Amino acid sequence: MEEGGGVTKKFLYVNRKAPYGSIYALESLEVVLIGAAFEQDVSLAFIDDGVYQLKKNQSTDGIGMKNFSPTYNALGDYDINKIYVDKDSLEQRGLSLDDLMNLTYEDENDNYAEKPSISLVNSEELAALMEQQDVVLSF
Amino acid sequence: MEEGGGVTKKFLYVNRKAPYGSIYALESLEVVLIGAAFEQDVSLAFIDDGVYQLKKNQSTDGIGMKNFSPTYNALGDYDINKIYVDKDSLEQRGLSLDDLMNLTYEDENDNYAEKPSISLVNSEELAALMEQQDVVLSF
Amino acid sequence: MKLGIMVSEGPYQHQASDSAYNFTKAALEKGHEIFRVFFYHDGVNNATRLTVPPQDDRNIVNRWSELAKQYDLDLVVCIAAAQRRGLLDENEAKRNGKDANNIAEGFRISGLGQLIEAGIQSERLVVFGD
Amino acid sequence: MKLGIMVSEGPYQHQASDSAYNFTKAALEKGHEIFRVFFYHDGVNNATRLTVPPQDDRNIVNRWSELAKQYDLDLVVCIAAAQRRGLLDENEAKRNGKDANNIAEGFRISGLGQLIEAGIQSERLVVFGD
Amino acid sequence: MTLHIVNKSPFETNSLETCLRLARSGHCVLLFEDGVYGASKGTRFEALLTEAMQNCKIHVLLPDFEARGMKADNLIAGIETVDYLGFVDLVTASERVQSWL
Amino acid sequence: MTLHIVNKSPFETNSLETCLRLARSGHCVLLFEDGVYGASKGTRFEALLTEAMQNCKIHVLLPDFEARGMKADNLIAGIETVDYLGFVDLVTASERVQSWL
Repeated sequence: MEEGGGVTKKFLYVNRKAPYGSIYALESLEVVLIGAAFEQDVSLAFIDDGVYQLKKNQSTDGIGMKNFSPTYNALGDYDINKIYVDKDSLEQRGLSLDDLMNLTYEDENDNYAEKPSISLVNSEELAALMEQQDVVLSF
Repeated sequence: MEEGGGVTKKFLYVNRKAPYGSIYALESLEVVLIGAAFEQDVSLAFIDDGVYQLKKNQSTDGIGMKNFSPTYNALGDYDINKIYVDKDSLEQRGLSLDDLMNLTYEDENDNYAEKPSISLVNSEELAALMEQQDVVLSF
Repeated sequence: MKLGIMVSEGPYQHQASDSAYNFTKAALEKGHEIFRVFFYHDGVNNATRLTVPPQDDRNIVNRWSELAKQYDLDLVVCIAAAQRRGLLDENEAKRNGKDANNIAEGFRISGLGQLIEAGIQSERLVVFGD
Repeated sequence: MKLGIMVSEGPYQHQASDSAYNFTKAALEKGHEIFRVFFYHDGVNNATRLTVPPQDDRNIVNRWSELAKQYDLDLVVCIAAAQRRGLLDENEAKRNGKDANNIAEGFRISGLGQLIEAGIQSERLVVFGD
Repeated sequence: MTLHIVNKSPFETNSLETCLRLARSGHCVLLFEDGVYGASKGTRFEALLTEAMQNCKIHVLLPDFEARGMKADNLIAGIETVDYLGFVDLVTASERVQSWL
Repeated sequence: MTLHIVNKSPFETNSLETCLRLARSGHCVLLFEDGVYGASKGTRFEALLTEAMQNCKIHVLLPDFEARGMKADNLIAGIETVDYLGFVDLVTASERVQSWL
């Protein structure tokens, strides 16, 4: 395991772009996966068109691009389970939690019970979350 | 003089991006200048943030980029004098014709009188103009 | 029908190149003629032979090169845009004192006039960008 | 103060690289330390030595190389992003069977872990992109 | 007839709005890439699209719509789907193509 | 205190609006690159900025503002100008920097 010299910081990945139209969503996910080895305190926020990254049933056969959405399911295995979705953004797009992939993790402090990784947050909650961070990486 | 095999088509260059934040404005202008040698029927439209390309008093010393706005003044010498600015876009931005560079051309059919190249157009006029084109190049 | 294509963004970062490729391929399959594909702005980066995309992803550059070979396509890279961004063929490298070039098979570097010509000669011109 | 910089767009197409450069230079002039400049996404294209910008324009790549030399800056290009986009150094070219490389002086290619490390080691991280 | 092609999400940029302001009666609009989000039911842009359909024909590129996790039954009623071959047909059936980047 | 940096024109994308929705009282906002258009007087975003200034301090990067043909007297009252050195000071004075791309 790599590490960062014993320091633990709060990292927030802010995702505001839709998938496929540009590569930011995919390459953001690549940072998150690599970053998992550093054992930092990681949160992901999905805001604006970023919420579309978590839409279920993505199927890219027709456009010849790789469907990377299954990778979000692996985040729980990397101990990345704080995934915050902006409720306003979701509602503006006519979506609800049911339209998103069901991302979960196994809680090792609770007998490995399977728990949801996604939390819907309102503006105030999201703003408060952002204010707790040490490092904000925007994509 | 280069030419296009005797064919004359109506070319519309559509500019919707602000200058400096991205290169589209500058590289669009480069196409227009090269294209002038082909003696086509050329019009330029400035819509949305594209109207900012024509803002006067641009001064780029502080950002270390080349100020290419004086080049718009040369368009008249290339017989490019049909420059259409979307009135709605201008007004939304709190701007008027006075805020734009004073682009002119010499009318060879009127004793080389100096005439304004910019026309303010409303949505209906702009839509009608677009519908007359053979080729629309978007930047 | 004779069609012209302009591609304004580089590979992978934006979908523009993918869309242009899928459109071009579909047009060719339907029997249309592609007069030219013109790569402008960051679009010139589609023409580098130095990409090494992941094994499980599409190879955007090779795909263009292969389509060009199969259909004898004219893939033109704008010289001015290419110089700014570091895309060179052997001649351009020599002319500018550079020790390497990076253009891929099937692409050629030429002037902006080739875009205007595509507008004149094609019955429809379609722009793919960001 | 120790600062980290991330650059997400290539040279010329977007202002991100210009802004990052002007910011980095100002920070250095004020006596701050730049822990690392990390080039990600199309930002990797800032590291090509093959650009030939017009004489009357800035040379974005050289500017970074010179700043790196003057201040002993660590300019890191993400390997995964670079492979997709055709930015290689000599080792990478060899490893991937490519006949040329295009990296400019003062840049080095490394992994995404270098970005995380920049986040950990820097007191502030600033992202420049589109 | 003009074919307008829109590749931007209406939530992110103003391209679709300007396109619809300047499209004339009888024109066609194709939503593709991130532009397809404008075609989905229940968003705050549904009213804008529904109104536009009184004058224009709206199409969506199905491969892009499906890539983004949506199916034909997520479409606003009246929007037609095309694949890339259909995209080509729209282009050849029009007099000019205007791209709203 | 968070420094929010916004490089997009509010006319083109929704970045400034989302930024202002999520910025908290006492935060700083820096408008730069095409984001500087949000700082100019008389646009349809002036009211949004004026309201935001009740809680946040708004700055504009003057070199970017001047590049785009505007001067300090085109600024909405209350917006402060900085140069790149001032940008650096804003960064070091904040606890974190959030970029709204």
